[in-house]
Amino acid sequence: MKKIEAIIKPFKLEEVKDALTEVGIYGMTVTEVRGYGRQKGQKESYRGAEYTVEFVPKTKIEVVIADNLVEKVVETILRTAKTGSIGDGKIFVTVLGDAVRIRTGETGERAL
Amino acid sequence: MKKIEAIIKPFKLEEVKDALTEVGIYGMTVTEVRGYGRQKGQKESYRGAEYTVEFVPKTKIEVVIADNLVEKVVETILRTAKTGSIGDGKIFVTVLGDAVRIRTGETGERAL
Amino acid sequence: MKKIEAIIKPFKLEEVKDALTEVGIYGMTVTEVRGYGRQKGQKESYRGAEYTVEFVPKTKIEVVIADNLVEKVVETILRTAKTGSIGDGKIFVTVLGDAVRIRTGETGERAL
Amino acid sequence: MRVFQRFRLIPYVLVMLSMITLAIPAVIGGLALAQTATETPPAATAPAPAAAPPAGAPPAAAPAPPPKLDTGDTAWVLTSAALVLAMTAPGLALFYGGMVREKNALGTIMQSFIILCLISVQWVLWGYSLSFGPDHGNIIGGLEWFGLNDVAMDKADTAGYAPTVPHQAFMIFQAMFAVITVALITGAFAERMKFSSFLVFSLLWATFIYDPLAHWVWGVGGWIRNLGALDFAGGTVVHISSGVSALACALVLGKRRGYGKEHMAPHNLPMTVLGASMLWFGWFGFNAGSALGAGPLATSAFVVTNTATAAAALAWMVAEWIYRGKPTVLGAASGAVAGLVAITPASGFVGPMSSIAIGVGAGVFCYTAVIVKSRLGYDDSLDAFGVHGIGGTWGALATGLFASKAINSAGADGLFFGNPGQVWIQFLAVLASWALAFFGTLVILKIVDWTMGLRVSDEEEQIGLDLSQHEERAYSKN
Amino acid sequence: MRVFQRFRLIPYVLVMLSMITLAIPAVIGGLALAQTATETPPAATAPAPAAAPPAGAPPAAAPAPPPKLDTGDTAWVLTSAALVLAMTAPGLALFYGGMVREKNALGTIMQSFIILCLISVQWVLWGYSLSFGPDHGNIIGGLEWFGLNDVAMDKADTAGYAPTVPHQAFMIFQAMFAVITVALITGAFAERMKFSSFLVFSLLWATFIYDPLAHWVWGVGGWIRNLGALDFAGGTVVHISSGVSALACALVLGKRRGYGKEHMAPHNLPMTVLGASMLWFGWFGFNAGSALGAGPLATSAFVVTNTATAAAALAWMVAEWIYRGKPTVLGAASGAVAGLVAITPASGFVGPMSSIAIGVGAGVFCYTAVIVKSRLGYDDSLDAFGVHGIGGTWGALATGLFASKAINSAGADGLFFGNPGQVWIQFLAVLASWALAFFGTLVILKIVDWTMGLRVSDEEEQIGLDLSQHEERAYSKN
Amino acid sequence: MRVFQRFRLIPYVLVMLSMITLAIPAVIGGLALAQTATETPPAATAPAPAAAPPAGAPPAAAPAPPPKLDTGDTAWVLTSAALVLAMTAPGLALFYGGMVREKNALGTIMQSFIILCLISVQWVLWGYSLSFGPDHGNIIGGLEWFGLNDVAMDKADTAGYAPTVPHQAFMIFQAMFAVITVALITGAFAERMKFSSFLVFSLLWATFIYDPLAHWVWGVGGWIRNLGALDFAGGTVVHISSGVSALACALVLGKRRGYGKEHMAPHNLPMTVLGASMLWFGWFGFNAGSALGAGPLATSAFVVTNTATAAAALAWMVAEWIYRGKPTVLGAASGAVAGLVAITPASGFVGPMSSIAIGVGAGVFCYTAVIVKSRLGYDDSLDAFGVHGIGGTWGALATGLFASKAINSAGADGLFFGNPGQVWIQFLAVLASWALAFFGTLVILKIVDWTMGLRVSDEEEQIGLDLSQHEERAYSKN
Ligand SMILES: Nc1ncnc2c1ncn2[C@@H]1O[C@H](COP(=O)(O)OP(=O)(O)O)[C@@H](O)[C@H]1O
Ligand SMILES: Nc1ncnc2c1ncn2[C@@H]1O[C@H](COP(=O)(O)OP(=O)(O)O)[C@@H](O)[C@H]1O
Ligand SMILES: Nc1ncnc2c1ncn2[C@@H]1O[C@H](COP(=O)(O)OP(=O)(O)O)[C@@H](O)[C@H]1O
Repeated sequence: MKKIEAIIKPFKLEEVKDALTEVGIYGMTVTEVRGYGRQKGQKESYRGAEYTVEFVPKTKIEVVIADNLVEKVVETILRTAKTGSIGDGKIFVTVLGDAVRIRTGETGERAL
Repeated sequence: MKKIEAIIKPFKLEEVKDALTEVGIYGMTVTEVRGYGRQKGQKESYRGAEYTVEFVPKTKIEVVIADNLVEKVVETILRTAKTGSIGDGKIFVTVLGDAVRIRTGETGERAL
Repeated sequence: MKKIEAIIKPFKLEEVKDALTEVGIYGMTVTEVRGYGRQKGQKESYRGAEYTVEFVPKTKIEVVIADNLVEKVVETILRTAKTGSIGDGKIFVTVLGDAVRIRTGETGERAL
Repeated sequence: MRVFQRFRLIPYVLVMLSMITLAIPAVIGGLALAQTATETPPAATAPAPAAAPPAGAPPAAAPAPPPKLDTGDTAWVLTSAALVLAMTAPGLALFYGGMVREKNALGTIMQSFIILCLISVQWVLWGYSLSFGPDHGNIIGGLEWFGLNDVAMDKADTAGYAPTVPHQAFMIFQAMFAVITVALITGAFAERMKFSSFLVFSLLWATFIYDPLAHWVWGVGGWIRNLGALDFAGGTVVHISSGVSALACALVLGKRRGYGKEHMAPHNLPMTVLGASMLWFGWFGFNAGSALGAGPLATSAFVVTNTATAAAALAWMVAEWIYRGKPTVLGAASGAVAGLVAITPASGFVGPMSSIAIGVGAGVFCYTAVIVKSRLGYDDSLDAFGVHGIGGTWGALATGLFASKAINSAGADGLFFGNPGQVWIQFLAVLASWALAFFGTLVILKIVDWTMGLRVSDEEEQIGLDLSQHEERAYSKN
Repeated sequence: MRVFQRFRLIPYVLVMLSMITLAIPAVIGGLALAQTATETPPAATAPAPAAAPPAGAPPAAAPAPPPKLDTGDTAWVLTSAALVLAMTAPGLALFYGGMVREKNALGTIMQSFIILCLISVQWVLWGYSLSFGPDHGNIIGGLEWFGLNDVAMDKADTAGYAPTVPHQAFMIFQAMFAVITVALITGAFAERMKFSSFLVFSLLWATFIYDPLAHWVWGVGGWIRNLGALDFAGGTVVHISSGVSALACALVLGKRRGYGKEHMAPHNLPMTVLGASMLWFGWFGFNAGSALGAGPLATSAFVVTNTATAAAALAWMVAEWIYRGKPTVLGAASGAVAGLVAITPASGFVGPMSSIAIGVGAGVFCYTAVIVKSRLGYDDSLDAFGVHGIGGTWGALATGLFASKAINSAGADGLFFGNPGQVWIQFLAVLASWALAFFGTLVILKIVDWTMGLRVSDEEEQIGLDLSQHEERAYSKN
Repeated sequence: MRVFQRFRLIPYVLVMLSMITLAIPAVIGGLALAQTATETPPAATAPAPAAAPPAGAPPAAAPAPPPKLDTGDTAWVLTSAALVLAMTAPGLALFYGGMVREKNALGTIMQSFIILCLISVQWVLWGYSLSFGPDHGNIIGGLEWFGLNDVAMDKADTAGYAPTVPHQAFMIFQAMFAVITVALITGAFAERMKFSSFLVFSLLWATFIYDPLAHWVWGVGGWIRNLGALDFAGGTVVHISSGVSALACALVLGKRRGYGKEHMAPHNLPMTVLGASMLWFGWFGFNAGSALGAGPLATSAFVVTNTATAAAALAWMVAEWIYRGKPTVLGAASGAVAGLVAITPASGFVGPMSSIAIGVGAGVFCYTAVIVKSRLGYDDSLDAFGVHGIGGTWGALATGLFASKAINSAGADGLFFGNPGQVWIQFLAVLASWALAFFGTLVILKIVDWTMGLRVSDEEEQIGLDLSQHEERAYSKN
C-alpha cells in the first residue's frame, strides 16, 4: 500500500476528487494547509500597515491506495490539478505499513 | 518507531484520547480534516440552492510510538472510535525514521 | 528523499521559516494542529462552567528534502523552534518514496 | 415524570412544592383582597402602577379634560417599541446565539427570531385582547379586541392605559413585551428542543401563561393589579414568568447529551456581548418606554435603568473576581442583563441611589444562582432561570423595599420609605407568578411531550440543531 | 448583448419586451391623465399619498393657518432618519455580507457602506433637488435646490411635503431612502463587479433612475403622483426600481464563475440574521417615519409593518417546510425582508388584517420567485430581484387591493373597499417603474461596460473581491 | 521615563514641549480673558455655545417666561442618550474589537463594555457634579450634586443647560459622553494593558481629566466657555482629550511585542465595519442630540453630521487609492469615524457645504496621521490619536473657520464669515485641552505604573488578553 499526499490549489479540489472517483478511488482525506514556495502571497494593507502573507492557502489530499494504483492516481492528480502557473503544488508518495477499517476491523487493502 | 494515523469521528476524540492515556500514550497531535468515503454528507439548503457537501468533518489523530506498542494502540483506537456505523474511519500505520524532542534534543523513543 | 515533520509552537513559525529559507529550503507546507502532551492547557471559565482544554494549539511544518539535507534541517529547526519550556514540540523524520511537481511533472529531488 | 427520577433534584422539587402550598392560599387570599380593592371607587385610591399617567401631569385632583394625543409622547412610545423589538432580534438572538456551540448557533438564533414573528401575529389576533381587553372576573381579558377590533389607531385607549398616545401605539409596544418574554425561555432548552414542538409550546405558553399573567398584573381589573402590586415594566410578567418557566423546561427536558462531560464553551462571545449591548440599548425602550410618555417618569426610569445595569455588571464581575480569581467578559455581560432584569419592575418607582443597590444585588444574587446551578445539576443551558427568574424575583421584591412616592406619586412607598406592607403585596405577586409559570409550563410541556415529543433524537442532537432542524450551517467555508 | 446569447433567458426577455409594449402607451396615457388631474383644483381632489398631512389633523376642510414646527414630529422624523441609515449600514451590509462567500465578505459589505457615503453627498448636492425640487414638466425636479440652496433648516418646506418638521429634516430622511435603494441593487451583482465601475454605475443610477422616479411618484407635480397612484414609503420608488434594476444587472453581468457547480453557501448566516433584524428595526423609521409626524398615521404604519413582516416570515418558512421539508433560518429572514418590502407602499393605507394578507402573499410569492430563479438560470446572487422586485410589485398592486380611506383619508380606497380603478392606477405606476428601471439600467450598464468594464477578471473573481479589489482579508488568523 | 529613551520620538517630544510653552501662557491668558468675560452681564453677550437654546426660539430679546418641559424635546434627548450608549457598546467595542488579533478580541471588547459600566456609576456619583455642578473658580464643578443630589427628574436644570427637558435627562445624556470619551482611549493601549490597572487608570482619568475639561468647556462658569470657544458636541472635551491622552498612553506603555515584525492584521473586519456603522448611527444622538431639543438646530446638526461623515469616508478612501493603489474597507470605515470626529465640535454651527469641507479635511488629515505614525514608530495600536486627536483638533479649528451665526445665532461667526478672532479662541481651547490631556495622562499613568504596573507580562501578552486576563476565549470550536 502507498499513501499519496497531494498539495493542490484549493479550488481544484472538486475536480481532482471527481477524477479520482472516476478511476475508482472512493476514499480520501482532505486538510486545509498553508504553503510556502515559489508562489508569492497576496499583499494586504490595513491603515498604515502593509503585509505580504507569504503562506498561501493550499489543500492537502491524502489517499491510501494499493500499490498497483499509484501510477494511475498520480497521473490523474497531475492532469486535473494542473493549471500551469506557479503554485500548482506537489505530490508525495510514501510507503504505508498497514491500514485498518475501524468499523469492521478489516486490514490491508480490504480496509480501503 | 511507528506513526499511527487514525481518521475518526470528531466527537470520539475525547474518548480515544482518554483510552490512549490509559494505555500509557501521553502525546499525540490532532488535526481537523474532511473525509470523503462511503459515508454520505449532510444535505444543506439555502433559498433556491441545495448542496450536499460530500466531505464530512473528521478528526485525524497522529501518535508516534515505539514498535512494540503498535498492536495495543491500534486495538485501543479500534475499540473506542468504533460506533459501528459507516464513516467510523481508518487507521494507517507508517514506519518512522526518527523522532527528536525540540526542547531537549533527545532522539528516538526517548523523544516521545 | 525525506519528509521532516515538525510540531512547533505557533508563534515560532516565522522564525523557523526564515531560518529554513536561509539554509536553502524554499518550500514547505504548514498545518494548524492541536497537540496533547506534557504541556498543560489553559484554564477557561464560563459562568458556572470551568474547562481546561487539554489540547494546545500547535503548528505542523512539513518539509520534503533531499537525504543529505536532513541533518542541517533538523538542526535548524531545533535551534529556532526551541524556547526551552515544555511543549516546544517534536521533529519526525520519514522516508519518502517519490515527489512530483504538479506544474511540470518533474519527479524526485528536482520536484522540490 | 423525568423530573423526579433525578435524585439530586429532590431538594429543589421540595422547595417547589412548599411554594405551591404557599401559593394556593396566596392566590385565593389575593383574589379576596383584590375584590375588596375594586369595590372602592377606582378614581380615588385604586393603584394604577403600570398605567401611571405621564408623570409630568400633576397628581390628578380635579377631574381634568381628557388629555389629547401628544406627538412627543407618541414619538417616544413608537421609538420605544422599535427599541424593544431590537431586544429580541438582534439582541437576545445574538446574546443566546453566541453562548451555544457552533452546531446550534443558527437554531438558537432562529428561536428568538421566529418567536418575534409568531407572537407578533398571535398578539394582534388574540393575545392583546386576552391581556388588555375588557376584564372578565379579574382573571383574563375578553376576546372583544380580537384582531384589533376596537383598537383605534387615532384615539387613545378608553381603559386609560396610555392617555396621550394612540391605542395601537400602546398595543404594539406591548406586543414587543409578549415577544421577548416568550423568547427568553429558549435559553433553558437551547441545543436540544425539536423545532416543531418548540413552536407549538411557544404559542400555547404565550396564550395560556403570558396573556393571563399580563392581565392579572397590568390589565384593568386584573387581580394582582387590584392588590396594588407594583411592576413597572415587567418583573413578574416578563422575567419571573419566563425565568420560572425556563426552570420547568430545564427540569422536564433534562440535560443536554454530554452535559458536564463535553466541552460546551460559548462558540462566539463577541456575538454574546453584541447581543447584551443591544439588550441594554433596547431596554431603555422597555423601561423608560413603560412611562408611556416622554416626561419626568420616562427620564427617571431611563436613569435608574442605566445605573442599575452598570452597577450589576460591576458587581457580578467583582464577585467572580473574588470567587474565581478572574473577571470575565461573559460575567460582565451577564451581570448587565441581570441588572436590567432586576431594575425592570422598579424602574418607575425608585431613585438613582436605590438603583445602585438593586443593581449590586442583582449581580451578586444572579451570579450565585449560576454557581449554585452547577451544583444542583439541572441543565438550564443559558441560565434563563438564573438570570431572569432570580433577577426578576429580586427586582420584584426590591421594588417593595425601595419604591418611593417621591419618584412616582401614582406608585407606592416601599419598606425603606415607611410602608412595610408593600413587601407583602410584592411577595404575593411573586408567588402567584411563580406558581402560574411553573405549573402552567409543566402542563403545557407534558401535553406537547405526549403529542409530539419535546427533544430531538440523540443523533440529531449530535449533529446539531442547525443541520438537523434547518439543513443549514451557520458558517461555511467555500 | 450578452443577455440575448442565453437561450434559456429568451422567455424572460419576451416577457420584458411585452412589458415595454405595454409600458410605452402606459407612460403616455398616464402623462395625459396626469395632466388632466393637475387641472382640477389641487386642494379638493389631488391625491397626496406620500405627503399625507400628519394624520391627526382633520381632513382639511377650511383653510387652516399653516402648521407650526412640532418637536414631537421632528423628533420622530430625525429618529426615523437614523433608523433608515441603520438599514443600509449595518443592516443591508451584513444581510448581504453574510450571504456571500468568505472571500467576498468585505467587498460586499463595502458596497453598502460606500453607497451610504456616496449617495449622502450626491443627495445633498443635486439628488434632492432633482427629486423633490420645483417640478419641470411633471418629469423631474429642477436644480434650484442644488447644494441645499433654499432648503431651510428652520422652516418647513414650502411644497407641503412635511408641514410640521424643518425642511432639512425631510431632506435628510429622504436621503436615507436614496441611499438604501442604490445599495439594494448590489445583491444582484455581488461577488463579481469591479469596484470602480460599481461606483460610477451607482452614481449614474442614482441620478438618472432614482431621482426621476422619486420625482414621478412623490415629487409635487410628478406625473405618477398626479395619476393618484399610492406609494406610501416606496414600493415603486425603492423596491421595484432597485429590484428590477437588479434583474437587469444579473442579466448583463452574467453568472458568477462556477455558479451552479461550486459550493456557494452563505459564509456567515448569523451575520445575515443580524442584518435582517437591523433591517426590520430600521424599517419602522422607513414606513412609520414616512408619516412625517408622530401621530395616528405613523402608529398605524408601524403596526402594519410589524404584522406584515411577521406574517411573511412565517409564510416563507411554512412554504419552504412544505416544499422542501425543512424550515430554514435564511428562509425566515428572507421572508421577513419580503414582508417589509411588500408592506412598504401600503403601510400608510391599510389596516392590520390586510397587512397579514399582504405579508402572507409576500412570503409565498417571493419564495416562489427564488425557486423559479434557479430554474431560469440567471444569477441574481442574493435575490435582489426575487425579494425586492417581486415583493415590491406585489406590494404596489396589493395597495390597490387593500387600501382604505378609513385608515388614511388622504389616500384612496382599493378594490376590496369598492374602488377597482385604484388597481389600474397602481398597475400603471408599476409598469412605468419597471420600464424606467429595466431599460435605464441597461443603458447605464452598457455605457459603463464599454468605458471601463463591469466585471473583475476571472483571476480576481477566483481570489475574491476582498483581496483583489481592496487588498484586505475579512478574517485574519495571526 | 521610557518615552525619552526612544530617539526617534525626540522630534515628537519637542513638539510637545513647545506646545507646553505655548499652553501655559494660553491657559493663563485664557483665564484672564474669561474672567473679563464673566463680568459682562451674562444675558446680553455671554456666549453659551453648548447650551444653545433650542434653536426654534427667536434670539431671546425680551425676557420670556421660563420654557416648559417639552415632550418632543425630551423624547429626542432620551432617544439621543440611548443612541450615544450604542456608540460605546456595541459600536466602539466592535470597531476596536475587530481590529485586534483574535487572542485579544474579548479583552478589547471588554474594555469598552466595562468602561460603560464603570463611568455610568462614577458619573452618577460624582462625575456629573464635578463637570456641570456649581462652578468653583471657573475650573471645576462642586460636589453639591454628588449622587444626583438636587438633580431633578421633573424640572429642567436651573443652570440653563437644557431648559425644556428634565434635568436628569440632560445628566444621563452627558453621562454617555463621559463614557465614550474614556472608552476611546483604549485604542491606544490595546492588546497589552493589565485589566486591573486599566480600571484604575480609567477611573482616575475620568475624574481628573474629563470632568474638569468638561467643566472648562461646557460648565456654566468654565473658563474656556467664558472665552467664547465653540464646541458643540465635544471636539475638545471628547476627541482631543481622548486622542491626546491616547498618544500619551502609546508613548508610555511602549510598543506591543512584535510590533512591526509580526503580522497584526485585524482579526475580523466585518465586525469593525459593524462597529463603525453603529458609531455613525449613534453619533446622530451625539451631535443632533446636543441641540438638547428636537428643532431646527438638531436638524441642522443631523444633516451636517451625515454629510461630513460621508465626505470624510470618501476622502480617506480616495487618498488611500491614490497613495497606496487600492481603496480599502478599513479606510472607508476609518474615514467615516474621522469625519464624525471632526464635525462634532462644528455640528451646531456650520452649514452643509462647510460640512463637506470639514469632512474632506478630516479624511485627508487623519489618513496622513496614520501613515506618519508608522514612520514615527510609536504604537498607537488602533489609531486613537490619529483619528480622535488629529480629527478633533482639525474639527475644533475648523469650527473657528466655518462657524456661522446664520446657522446658530447663539454661536459665533468663524474666519470665513468675517470673524478671524474666533480661530484664535478655538486655538486656545485646543491648546489647553492638549496640555491638560497630555500631561494629566502622563501623571496618572506614572502613578498607576509605580503602584500596580501598566502592562501584562510578556507571556500574558503572548497568550493574549482573553485567556490571560479573563480566562475566556472569544471563539471556541467544540
Ligand atoms: N519541499 C517542500 N516540502 C513540502 N511542501 C512543499 C515543498 N515545496 C513546495 N511545497 C508545497 O507545494 C506548494 C507549491 O509550491 P510552489 O513552489 O509555490 O510552486 P510549484 O509547485 O508550482 O513549484 C507550496 O505552497 C507548498 O505547500
Ligand atoms: N483510501 C483512503 N485514503 C485516505 N483516507 C480514506 C480513504 N478511505 C477512507 N478514508 C477516510 O476514512 C473516512 C471514513 O471512510 P468511509 O468510507 O466513509 O467509512 P468506513 O471507514 O466506515 O468504511 C473518510 O471520511 C476518509 O476521511
Ligand atoms: N507521541 C507523540 N506523537 C505525536 N505527537 C506528539 C507525541 N508526543 C508529543 N507530540 C506533540 O508534541 C507536542 C509537544 O509535546 P509535549 O509533551 O507537550 O512537550 P515536549 O515536546 O516539550 O516534551 C504535543 O503538543 C504534541 O503535538
